Amino acid sequence: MTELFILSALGLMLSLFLGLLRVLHGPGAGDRMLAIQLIGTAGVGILLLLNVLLNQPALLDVALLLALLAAVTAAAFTGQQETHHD
Amino acid sequence: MINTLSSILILAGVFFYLAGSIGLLRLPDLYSRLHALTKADNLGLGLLMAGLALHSQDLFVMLKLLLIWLAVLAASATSAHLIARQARRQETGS
Amino acid sequence: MNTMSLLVFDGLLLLSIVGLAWASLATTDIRRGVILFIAFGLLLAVAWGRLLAPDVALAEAAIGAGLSGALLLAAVHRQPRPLPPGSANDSMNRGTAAVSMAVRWAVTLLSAALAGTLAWALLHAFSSTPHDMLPRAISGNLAASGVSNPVTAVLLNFRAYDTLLELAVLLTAVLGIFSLGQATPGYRPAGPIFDGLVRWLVPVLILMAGYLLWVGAHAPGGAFQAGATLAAAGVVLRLAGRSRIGLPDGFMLRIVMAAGVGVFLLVGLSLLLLGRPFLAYPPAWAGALILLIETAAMLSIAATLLLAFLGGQPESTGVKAAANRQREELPRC
Amino acid sequence: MLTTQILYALAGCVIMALGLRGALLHASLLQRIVAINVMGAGVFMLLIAVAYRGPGLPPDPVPHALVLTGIVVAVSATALALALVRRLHAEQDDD
Repeated sequence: MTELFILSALGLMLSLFLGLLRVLHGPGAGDRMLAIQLIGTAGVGILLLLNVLLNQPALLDVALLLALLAAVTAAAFTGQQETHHD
Repeated sequence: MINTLSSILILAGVFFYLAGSIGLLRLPDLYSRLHALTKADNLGLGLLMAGLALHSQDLFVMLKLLLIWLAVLAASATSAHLIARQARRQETGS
Repeated sequence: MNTMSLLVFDGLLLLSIVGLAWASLATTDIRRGVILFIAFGLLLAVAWGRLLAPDVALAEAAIGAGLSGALLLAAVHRQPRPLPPGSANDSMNRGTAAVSMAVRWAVTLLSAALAGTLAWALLHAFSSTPHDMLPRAISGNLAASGVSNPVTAVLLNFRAYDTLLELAVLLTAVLGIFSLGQATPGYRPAGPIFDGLVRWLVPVLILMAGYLLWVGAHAPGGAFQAGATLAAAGVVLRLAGRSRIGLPDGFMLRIVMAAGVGVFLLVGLSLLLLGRPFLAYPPAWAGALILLIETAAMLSIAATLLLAFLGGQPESTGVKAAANRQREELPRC
Repeated sequence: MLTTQILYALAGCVIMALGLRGALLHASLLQRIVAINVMGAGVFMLLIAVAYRGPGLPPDPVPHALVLTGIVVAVSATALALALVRRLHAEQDDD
């Protein structure tokens, strides 16, 4: 089983790496943000595998926190602040 | 038996992840990428979760995994919507 | 096979992290730089998990994903539209032409030399006998600390002085931000889809903060992670365009801001009165005292981080008088 | 000597140097702030790598505590710096 987990983590890392290429290339900011979304989901998956692999149950909490906050970046990216006094 | 099933689920999950990122790289425009990606990574994470839940056989862990998956589903649907709306807005130039 | 695959994993992770650090600084398009920096933060959380530092990974996840990204993106939006590269009269880029090629090379060499020296010193330290005096002292005294999570024991007991001063630093930073003017304007109300997410996300984040505070005594978690999570809940509310984001008004806000430092000091001084050294808890009470301090610290940290995200004094009752006074002094702010 | 520890520590040094170079060379204040954060992350990685003692052993908690508070302080300092930049722009607009 251990081998399977390591190989899967490696597979997800590869997926994350491919997503990074899209972050670097863009071309638009929307494409970059979309790729950030993929990186976040892949990061969650990697943390879940590391949680079993390294026997660190707390990494489940880290994955949960990342999952809960996954939409914050997109919201901050698209959200518009009111323009008043200046 | 359970180990085999869990391994198959995990590997299938990894496959969908990879398919999603290849789609992200190869597909021609933002909207088709959006479509492919949200499906692929949600399915990938879902299968991975199912495999890990089977492997753990701990009810508390399973519940946490389920919560993580639901959170990612909701977040990715919301972000995809926000990003698409923003892109559309910029195209129409308003 | 296993070690080899794990090595490849580490290599790929580090390549991505270093590559992102480079790429986020190599560009002059600040928006691109900030997005790359956010990806960098996500990968750091994975790296901390890989290096068996889940306490740090929790803080990185809450702050990297919830706070600093939103903070920087808001600053980018406020930025005047980027001028095409090469235009010199942009006030932000006024220095570009002045930095000559020679200076560039000198700075690059200097940075490389510094990194090289540091790396050399580290390799030297790693190859000598491992230093495990401190970790051993900690695990030896953990039973008397009142908690079983060693990181919490260090933060709230063995090095409680540091944490007290840390909280004072946070308070000072927010007072500095307050002195610079009013909060940035709020966000426009979000559409129904994001609003629907916010409706259940905020309660779940608050629960999560409570869980992290409680679990911190015996597993990764604690006041810093809980406070950052609570602050992230406020950030979510603000991004959704809500006018009330969970911060109390006026005087109450000041109390919450100072609660962490205040309770910490009160506990320390009470111990002095009882004839013990400052912040040296009696072992039987340590667990309860730590939880008390951590609860106050969590609230203070959450309020401070949220105020930091606001970027100035909130326009609420009580504080408003001070804000008005300031507006009179600074007519255009 | 642990390969993992060395790898991450060296990466920390490189990240720190990249951040330092960016902080010194960038003309844009916002990018300098990002650069200082990158530099901090390099130092954090160095500390966490030093704390790592192999897969079977619990890591040293002291650097972890340092980094944990460091992350929170770094984000507050970033917010203070951003507020300063905003004020600076407001003053420049007044001129």
